[in-house]
Amino acid sequence: MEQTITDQELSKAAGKPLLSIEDLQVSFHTYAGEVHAVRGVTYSVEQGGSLAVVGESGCGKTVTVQAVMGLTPMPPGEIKGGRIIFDGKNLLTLSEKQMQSVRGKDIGMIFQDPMTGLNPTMTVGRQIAEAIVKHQNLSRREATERAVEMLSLVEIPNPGVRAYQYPHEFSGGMRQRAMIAIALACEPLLLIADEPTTSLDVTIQSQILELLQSLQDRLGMTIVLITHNLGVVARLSRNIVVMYAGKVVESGSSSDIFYNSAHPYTQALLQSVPRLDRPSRMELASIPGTPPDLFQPPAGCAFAPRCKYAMKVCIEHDAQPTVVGDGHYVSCWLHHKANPNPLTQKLQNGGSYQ
Amino acid sequence: MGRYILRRFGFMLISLWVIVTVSFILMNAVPGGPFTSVKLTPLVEKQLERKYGLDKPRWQQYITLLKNLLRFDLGLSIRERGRSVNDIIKYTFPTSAVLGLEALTFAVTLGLALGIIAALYRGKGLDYAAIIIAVIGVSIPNFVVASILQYVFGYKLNLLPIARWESFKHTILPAFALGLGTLASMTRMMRSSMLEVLSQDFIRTAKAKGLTSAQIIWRHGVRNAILPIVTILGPLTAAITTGTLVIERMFGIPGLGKYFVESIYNRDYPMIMGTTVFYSAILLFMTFLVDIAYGLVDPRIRIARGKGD
Amino acid sequence: MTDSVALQVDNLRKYFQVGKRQTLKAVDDVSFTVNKGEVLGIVGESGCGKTTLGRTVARLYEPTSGKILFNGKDITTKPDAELLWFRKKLQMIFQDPYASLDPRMTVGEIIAEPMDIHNLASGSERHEKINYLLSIVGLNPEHANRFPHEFSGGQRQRIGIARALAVDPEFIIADEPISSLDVSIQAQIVNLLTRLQEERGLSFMFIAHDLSMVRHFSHRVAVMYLGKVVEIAPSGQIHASPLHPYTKALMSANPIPDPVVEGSRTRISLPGEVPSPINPPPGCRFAGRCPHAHGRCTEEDPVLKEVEKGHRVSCFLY
Amino acid sequence: MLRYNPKPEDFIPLTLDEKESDAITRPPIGYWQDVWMRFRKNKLALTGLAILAILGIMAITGPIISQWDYRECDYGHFNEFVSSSHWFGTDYLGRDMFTRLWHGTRISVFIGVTAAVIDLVIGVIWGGIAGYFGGIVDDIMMRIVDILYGIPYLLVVILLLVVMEPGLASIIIAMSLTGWVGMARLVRGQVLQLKEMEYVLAARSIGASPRRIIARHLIPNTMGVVLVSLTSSIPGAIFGEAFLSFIGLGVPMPQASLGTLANEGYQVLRIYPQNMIIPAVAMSLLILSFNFVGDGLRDALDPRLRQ
Amino acid sequence: MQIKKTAVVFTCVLLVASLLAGCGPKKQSLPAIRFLADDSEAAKKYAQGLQEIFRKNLGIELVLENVDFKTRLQKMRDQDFDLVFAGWGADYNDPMSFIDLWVTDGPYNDVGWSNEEFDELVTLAKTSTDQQERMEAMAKAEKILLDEAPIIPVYWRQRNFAEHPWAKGIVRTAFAPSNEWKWAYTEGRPGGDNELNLNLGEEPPDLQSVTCTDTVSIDILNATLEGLVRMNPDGVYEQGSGLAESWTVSDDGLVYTFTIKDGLKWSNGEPLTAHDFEYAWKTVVDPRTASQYNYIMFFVKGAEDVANVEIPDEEEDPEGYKDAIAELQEALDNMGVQAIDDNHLVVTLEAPSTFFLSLCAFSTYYPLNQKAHEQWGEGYATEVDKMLYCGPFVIDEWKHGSKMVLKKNTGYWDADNVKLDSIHFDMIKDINTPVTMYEANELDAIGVPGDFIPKFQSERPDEFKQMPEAVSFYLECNLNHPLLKDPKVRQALSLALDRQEYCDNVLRNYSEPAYAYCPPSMQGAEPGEVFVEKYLKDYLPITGDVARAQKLFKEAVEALGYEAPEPPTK
Repeated sequence: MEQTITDQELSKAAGKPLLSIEDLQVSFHTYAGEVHAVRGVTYSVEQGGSLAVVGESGCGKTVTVQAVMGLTPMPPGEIKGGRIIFDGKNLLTLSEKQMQSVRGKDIGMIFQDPMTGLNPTMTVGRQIAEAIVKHQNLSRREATERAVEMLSLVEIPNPGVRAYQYPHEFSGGMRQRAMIAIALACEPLLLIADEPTTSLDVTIQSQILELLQSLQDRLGMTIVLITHNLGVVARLSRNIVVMYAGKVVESGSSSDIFYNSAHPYTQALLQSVPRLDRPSRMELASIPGTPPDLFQPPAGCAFAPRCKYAMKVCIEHDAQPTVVGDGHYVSCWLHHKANPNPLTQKLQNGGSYQ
Repeated sequence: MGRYILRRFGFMLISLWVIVTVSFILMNAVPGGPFTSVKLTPLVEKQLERKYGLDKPRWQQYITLLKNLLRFDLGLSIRERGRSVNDIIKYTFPTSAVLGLEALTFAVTLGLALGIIAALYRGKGLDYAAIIIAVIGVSIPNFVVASILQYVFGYKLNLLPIARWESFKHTILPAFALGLGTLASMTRMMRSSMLEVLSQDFIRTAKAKGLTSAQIIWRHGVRNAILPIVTILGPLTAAITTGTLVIERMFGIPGLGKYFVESIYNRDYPMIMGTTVFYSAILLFMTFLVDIAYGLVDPRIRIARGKGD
Repeated sequence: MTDSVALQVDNLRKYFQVGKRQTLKAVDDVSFTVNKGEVLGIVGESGCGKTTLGRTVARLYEPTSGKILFNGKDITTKPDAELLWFRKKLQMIFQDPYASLDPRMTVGEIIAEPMDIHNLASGSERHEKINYLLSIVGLNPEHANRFPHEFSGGQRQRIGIARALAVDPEFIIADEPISSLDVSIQAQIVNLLTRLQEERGLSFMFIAHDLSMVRHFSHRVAVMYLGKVVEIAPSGQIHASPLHPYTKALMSANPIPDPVVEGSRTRISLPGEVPSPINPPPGCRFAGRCPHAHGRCTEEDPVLKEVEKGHRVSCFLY
Repeated sequence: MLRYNPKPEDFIPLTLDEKESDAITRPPIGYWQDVWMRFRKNKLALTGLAILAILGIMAITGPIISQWDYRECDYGHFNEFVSSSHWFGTDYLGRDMFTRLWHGTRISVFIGVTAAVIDLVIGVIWGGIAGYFGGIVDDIMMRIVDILYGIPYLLVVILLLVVMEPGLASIIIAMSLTGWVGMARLVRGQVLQLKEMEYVLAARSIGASPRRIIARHLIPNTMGVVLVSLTSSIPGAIFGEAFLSFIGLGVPMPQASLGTLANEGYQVLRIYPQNMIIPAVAMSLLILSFNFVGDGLRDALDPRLRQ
Repeated sequence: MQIKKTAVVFTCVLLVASLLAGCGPKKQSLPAIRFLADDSEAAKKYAQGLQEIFRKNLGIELVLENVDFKTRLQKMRDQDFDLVFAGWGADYNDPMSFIDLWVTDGPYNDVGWSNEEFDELVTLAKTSTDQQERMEAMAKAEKILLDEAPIIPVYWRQRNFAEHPWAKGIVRTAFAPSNEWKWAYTEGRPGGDNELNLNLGEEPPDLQSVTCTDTVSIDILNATLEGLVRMNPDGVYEQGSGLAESWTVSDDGLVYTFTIKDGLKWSNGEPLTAHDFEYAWKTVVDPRTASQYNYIMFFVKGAEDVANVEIPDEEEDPEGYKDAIAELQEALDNMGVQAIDDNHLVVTLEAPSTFFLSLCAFSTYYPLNQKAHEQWGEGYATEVDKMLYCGPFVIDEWKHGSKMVLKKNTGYWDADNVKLDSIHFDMIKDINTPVTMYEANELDAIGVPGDFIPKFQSERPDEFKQMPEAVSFYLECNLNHPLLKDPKVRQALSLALDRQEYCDNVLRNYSEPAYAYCPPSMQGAEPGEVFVEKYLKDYLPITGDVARAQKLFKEAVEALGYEAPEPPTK
């Protein structure tokens, strides 16, 4: 039996998907040439599920979800291939007008920087109401009332007053709450949170994560969380996709990834985080070097130059997704059936410490 | 706010004083005087100087000037006998202002529209078209534009009056000629401002809400993009409404503009002073107004926040 | 005071005047020492004054009051011209790897600049030193002719470190050197700093908002809140027995990449956000968000007092 | 999807040298090279540069290749249309317009560039000092700038031109006297911003003197913005000179600038339109291309567009 | 890097090139001659034409300085020039209006020239009552002037204008007022008959007759006021042509007695009497009026004495002021103008004058209503309703700086002969706009700017006309200049200037080459006689003789110790 699998199988494997991305390829045209930002990404998330996409900056995780939302700046961006199936429709084939009724209504999105993500010259209430007026056919007044409700839903104190204030009168954490309120204003089926806590302080991050968690519990929403912070992922998500250099290198459930990770990159990532519950000043498992420049993507595995297990084949040929467990896939030659020295070292990360 | 306004007024007064002083010194350094003419006997010259107080020592003239300015008395024009500078400004400024405001309205509305279009179609044909219109607008001297307009619309097509200042029809060509340069710079500024705003994060937020491009541009783009342009509106309004020599001369418009230049040639000291003070005061006041207005338009200015860590 | 103390800061204050009547108390009465070869971590959320503290200690800002002794010498009010020796001994590493390197200079020029200023090397010696420094931080000598924008964030930060090492300093103030880097790169940089610190016996002030990184790298940790140090303790203790409610909250907010641990933790959630450091209210700065606040906290300012050996905290609970 | 079936020898671990984990694959690009690459992408800007080059070459060679001197009157050939002996026709006094046009271009560009450069030098120094030292120095210097800004520019220029002996130098001085204000504001703003950049702090922290910081870090980094401003203030100065020509304060006769030529042509616009159109087109092209180049540079220097 | 380099190289090359161009070839040996001229577009062209002619013919480079009008006058006053291009227009129709400028220490003698014989001849011409003798003296004086050449006549100006065929009867004269509209009428005008659209060019600066000096204002005053006499369309001053019905002259030619017409009224209905003339004339010379044209009144006996009374500041010197006022009053009382009753005005002259009647038609001699003048004070004649009219027209509408509309004055004594109902004036200073408006029939007549002459000649030959003006243009030489101090150098300059060539090739506006100083519109002993033709005919007309000029110049310059420049060969 062939161990590797097709994209369709890969994306449908996770049950009934609400969103499935198949072999998405996105490039950016710069004066220096074409930057292959996303090089055949495939993942999916089922209805009511929560998926985290983890990876370092520039790995294409944001570009992927921007393509889902139809927010890829074109030019210089170009979607070179693949499909994005959401709720049975291929979003890439929709017209701009059809996309407008998907955005905000069926899919909501939160962005990284709440400081710049809100229009400075419009009251927060209006910015929330705008989406409601657009998608739910309510009057301005009803929409404003709804906006106040949304503000109270995201636990902003005094929402009736706050709705009439401008973003600069909000603190960072409150702005991110307001952003969440905007994203949730029309009760979307899917919420994409693109690094929602990266620019916030830890105590505020904790508040926002708590809010997201409770919202998910209460509303039963599907969430795609984009982050580079493994701690955040550990707290929020049931499924995890690890991306590197425009590709998915490993995907699986939270416990697959945290306790059973198969890709050397995932392993290194987990080990490189110092933990308050571990002794200090011991050498962290760092990854040498820097991620490749996607201006000239490597022929083989993009991680190979930094991988301590790199083999000859890794430089020349890219690995295909391989099943290593139930719903747990990894793209690494180490796990190829022909590898005479399979990776035996299991990373003991979460469960077995101390 | 009250203190702020008071401080600004104080500064405006100091500025005006400096401007008056500089102009006074320069004006007196210019060779010849108001009565220098081909046929003038020394005796009459002396009498004329006495009449306008120019026989006094310079410092006395300067003190008198300041005193009169404090009473808003700009004195009598020497060139136009018997008319006070106050009267001339009162009479000519409204004309210049009407023409200027018309030109400004036309330039700002059309300029902003072109700028927005250019920004939206960045790198496409429409963008190039708008840029080219804009750059041509700032590249052709307005006397060229004006004479072409006169020839084509006035003489050849006989659609609009060639010159004179009587009805609205008479204002169209001069307003267009006057506004073209402003239109062009408005277009360019709006384009770059719009591009800047369109690259901001909150535009992406708006897109993610599912708003149409038109809604994004109007509600989120234009309002923010206009902000930096508001700041130059002050000086611009001051400049364009106090008249322009070239257009007024070509269309025979009784505006204030020609006095700015001609008073110097006539050595009409009170008029030089009057136009300078008037123009500077308007400029300072407009800048002040715009600063106040800016605060109203941009909610961020209302609360100044300290920068911490 | 002993020879082993590299840096001593007494009652340091740095206020900024904002507007007519408002004072931003960025650093307010902070005292600590850093021993030779010791790493002192400064941790706190944005706006707590940690960056200002670092820059004031490095004499990039004029202190409002207080005293800074470096190697026993008072440098608090010395003019720039008399500080050249100090600038050679103390170096800084900055937060933003994109903003801290002059975009118009090549990497070689950037690294050589401190050597040029302090007349340390010239000609081929200078060239060799550049190559040596690049190799220390894991970069190629051929990178010397490239411009900063061609490098990734981690590489840039390594260039920044190379620049700091160019004058063989004794003391380094690292101001959030890793906060804008990716996780794997953070580890790289921290490993590099740890290695350098151990090899060269450097003293460090390591400023960051990530408590786990600070704790990992530092011997002692000072926790700052709104311009004040609220707790200072050896890094082991700060984890094992944090005292100040704020430290506790900070610890609990720090997510751990382990779903099981995360799922079973009880978290102390702080209400609200860090208030503005402009004209702060009297009393304990943390009182507004503190779950244990009582009447006294809003009236009186707690002082930093030693609760255990080497563990000081400023809170009325102790 | 093509799949590769690895052979056993593929699974040999690599040595460290084979990995090159820190390799930079892009070719090395200097700052200005990078700017140039992006500038090159802008067709309008390239066109502008090309036109500027052509005008520049013509301004230098035009008067040389012509058989006429710029002030030589060819009696009997007045206000002539283009002909084989006068390629661009003649003016009122029978002078060769081809020669005068390029002579005028030379003078106009000279005035434009010199005035802009003077503005730049004063502006950079003034704005740089105000911005770098800040505090009361900045306050006083910027108040002076504000006051100058309130002075009616035209009035001062005309007054000065009447006071001073007529000549190129007077025109340039008069125009620069208030012209540098904008540049000073711009540079000050830049310096204020740059001063807080970490690399400036870094330079201070390694003991760099203020002189070194200003010369090595601040000024080179303001150059981009300054250059853009320069390319837009050159057309401003050329235009200013043209306006002065219109009110009779242009370059001394029999020299010509594009402004005086256009103004002379304007007098006969209705009869000999070529006499105005040719210099007006040359002036428009000149200003147009400076503007295009300026816009192109602005885009090319925009850090947000960098990769 | 490339772009930076390109920019730097480009700039440097331009800088160097421009500097080189600015230097040009220069003769170091010869002292520079600065050539001062006006800065109007026309003046610039004309000056460059001269500059080029001297460069071509003598090889000297005049350093041209185009300055504004008042600066030029000031520089002339300060003798801050080497060579200046100046012009003079006659105040009255007598060669003396030109000749007496150049007497030793005369107020307009900017060149510092002094010649005893010349001075004597001028004095003779001023005091003699014999016209023949006067003319001969002046002719002799002019010959001295031309020989010594402190000034070098260049051209006599012509006036070029165009009028549509329907515009008739506009009288144009060589002296102010230059336009007379009283007899104008129209036939078949497209916009309707009996009105005219004209361009005034600018706002009339001063419509108060006693102080007014500029031609624009004088033209308007001539239409709205009237003096004792008015020039007829054929150029003569007849009895009864103005407000005076008739006059008698005493035998010695010194006392004129004017009889004012009966029933004359100001536009406000007040009667117009001889007192209005007395008041006006005395106001003109009253120092407190500070009228620049007061010297035109100096032909009246005692007028100059009035004007010479120095009045100190009232506040600073109250005593002196009081004395001066008393002195002034006495002088005024003694002035030779007196209204003996409402209808009779007696005028006594300083010396007999052949042209006194023409002065009586001039605006400075117009009547002024004392009541109205005192009522409106400084504001007199600044608005339509702040002045009184007694001429063929009244001002109906006056939008300052924009337009002025004259309406026929129905109360005018000769209203029957005034055909026009209204004249509409624009005030457009631009050159091209009025031409376009003329072509669009929006203006009925315009002055034709020099550049437009060929166009009008070819397109509208019947509408284009010209006439001489009493204006002479000449070069003044600063006699302190190391070269120009030598009369030979000045003569060489004069000889090198081929005036015909200059008029044909540079001016091209029908101006006449000036073979003498006084323009031909100056009359001789009798009306119709041309002074220049009659009295200077035997004198060799000065004209271009380049070869002689070069020789003379070379000799003179070398004698002064300088190296003579080589004229360009091409």
